[in-house]
Amino acid sequence: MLEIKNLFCERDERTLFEGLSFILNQSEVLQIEGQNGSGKTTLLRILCGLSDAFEGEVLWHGKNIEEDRENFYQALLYVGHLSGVKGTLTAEENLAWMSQLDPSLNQINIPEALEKVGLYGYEDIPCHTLSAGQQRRVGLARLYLSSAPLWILDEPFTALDKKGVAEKEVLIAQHVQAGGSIILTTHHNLSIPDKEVRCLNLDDALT
Amino acid sequence: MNFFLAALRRDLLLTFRRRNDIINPLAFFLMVGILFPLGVSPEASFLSQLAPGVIWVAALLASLLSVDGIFRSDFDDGSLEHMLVSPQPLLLLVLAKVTNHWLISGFCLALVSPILALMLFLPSEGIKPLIFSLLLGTPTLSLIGAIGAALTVGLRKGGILISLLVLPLYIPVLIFGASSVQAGSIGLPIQGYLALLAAMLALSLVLAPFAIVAALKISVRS
Amino acid sequence: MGHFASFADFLQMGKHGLYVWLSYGIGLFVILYNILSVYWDRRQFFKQAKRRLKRESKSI
Amino acid sequence: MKIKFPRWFYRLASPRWFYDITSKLLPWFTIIAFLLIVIGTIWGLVFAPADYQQGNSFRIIYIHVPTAILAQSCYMLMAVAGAVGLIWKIKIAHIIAKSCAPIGASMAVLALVTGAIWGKPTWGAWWVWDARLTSMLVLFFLYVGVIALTSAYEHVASGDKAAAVLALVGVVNIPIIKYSVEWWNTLHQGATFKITEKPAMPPDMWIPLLIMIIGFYCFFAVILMSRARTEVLRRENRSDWVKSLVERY
Repeated sequence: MLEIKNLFCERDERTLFEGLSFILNQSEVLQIEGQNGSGKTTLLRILCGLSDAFEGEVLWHGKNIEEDRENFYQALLYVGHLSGVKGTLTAEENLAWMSQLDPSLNQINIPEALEKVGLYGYEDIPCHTLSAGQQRRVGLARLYLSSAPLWILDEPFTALDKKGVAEKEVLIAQHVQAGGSIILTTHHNLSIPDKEVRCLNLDDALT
Repeated sequence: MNFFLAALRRDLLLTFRRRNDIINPLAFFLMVGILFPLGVSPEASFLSQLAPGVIWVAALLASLLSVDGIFRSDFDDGSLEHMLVSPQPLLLLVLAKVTNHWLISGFCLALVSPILALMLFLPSEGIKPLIFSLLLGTPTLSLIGAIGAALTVGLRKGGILISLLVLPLYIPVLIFGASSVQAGSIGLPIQGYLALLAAMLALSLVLAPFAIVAALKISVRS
Repeated sequence: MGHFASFADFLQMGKHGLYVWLSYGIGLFVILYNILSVYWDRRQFFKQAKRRLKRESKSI
Repeated sequence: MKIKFPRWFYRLASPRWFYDITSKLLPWFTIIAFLLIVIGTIWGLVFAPADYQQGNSFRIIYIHVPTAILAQSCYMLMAVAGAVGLIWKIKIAHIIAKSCAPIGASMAVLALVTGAIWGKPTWGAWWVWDARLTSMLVLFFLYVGVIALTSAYEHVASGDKAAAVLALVGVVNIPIIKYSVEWWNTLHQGATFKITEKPAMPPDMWIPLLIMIIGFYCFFAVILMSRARTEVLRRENRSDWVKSLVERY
């Protein structure tokens, strides 16, 4: 599905990775590992087309993601460091807008998704009154709405408690079972039920 | 089209939740206009000559003042990233944002401009040209300003830089806008000026969104 | 001497000596500035690059 | 956007090739620029006849006009180079665009200052809102904007692209600005006689002007190439050929 060819990237005169190639298949979970500053976030941003400071190619179903922009983004759900949650909008309004932006999010399930991330009863409160962790969870509620086959998640488990993490792991397992694939970074030890997690260590990618 | 409306609705909602965004440009517009009689001369005949230019300059500055905010908060909280990884056409999204900016700056300014016109003794024949020229000219200002905003949104000191980038490009609009009011207030026909303002609006409407999208991509990807 | 009767005439340029010579002087200044800025820029690059090479060879 | 270019085109895009070819070209351009400017200056200052209306102050034309033309064409070049860089992702085009900006700005300043100095004996004031001077002033601000934007970006590649977009926007606007300023000018002051528009100059006047224009273009080429060369070195400073160059310096 997602194919990375010969990726080269340097930042601040430091080579982050060189000749990096891999293929992400259907029903696969790929965890990107590496020390702080090893370029995990940069790599994820490149894969999403949010960075062009690289050489090489990112292909989605054999087509360059720049050229096949619409199809690729239709299939992509990206959760980055920044939640994209507006403080002046309520949780419900935020998610409604996100589902306008990304038609693969199912708008009907918004109340249900908010309940699942533990924000039941907070639907119509402006998000700036929520705590940072709660705001992040508003963004994560997208995972419950999404039917996109490819998830790219950057540190999705920060600001989650143990129970929350376990729930997300179940969610990831379901997504993979349904034929989706996931690339993620996390400091957390992943344990996905019935699924082996492939790892890619960026510290090794440097030769 | 549906998406354009949805995006516009969201932006309007955001603006109305923070009323300052609407009031600030208007207050600024009136304040700048008031500074002139205080700073130069309160004499009616003199002010009425100055009025077209002063009102237009004040409107231009008020529009510029708020243009930096078009993308800033979306950039800071990550909404802009969401927009870039969305399959929806960015051009429509950008147009919605510019429309929102115009509604809270140019459109409102045109509506309150008669107040300033009265205070600066603009001849009453000039008021209609003033409103029309502002309505036709300020969307161009918003479009050009949005290019500057998109180019500087990723920079920490973008706010100061943006006026340097954008003001030279505002000059034609200022010239034709102020001239139309001047012509109108001495009873000359103004259709020609308005046609030129409309032509500039058409041109910027066609070209500016592409520049804005390109600039936003550069800003987010850097 | 060309258009002028004498060297003093030439310096005077009718009544416009000040303006003409000021223009040419500033013109010369801008030209020299352009040349020198290229030179300074280049020298600065080599200085920095040298220092960098030294630093890198030490650290290895 | 995928166009196949002949091979030489891609070689042109290689910074090292640019560095090598310009080191061969530079001496020639330097000599020609020097000769032309010296000849043009002497001809213009000494041998050209004085203007029957403006007298000797007319000789300022030999700096004013070449720099004004250069300031404008430099902006065009910057925008075209920026567009090439944006579309085909050619590094050297961005380098050239970046090197254009300060030269163009200095030329605009020179045109403005000489215009103002020329204005004093002609109009009796150092500054007149003449259409040409005004649009040159705007052009100068456009340059300042491009320079400021490029340097505001910490990430070089993004700064290049942002500056290219701004230069392109400016290039669309320049004719509009020029036209509107001219129009505004005729609206506000009666037909004054223009600084540079002269009915049929005698050859003794325009030949040195032509020489100066060509000379300034060559000078521009020299400075542009030299600036771009340093920029190439700065950006390729990790490559072996630059390292060996530095060691030999």
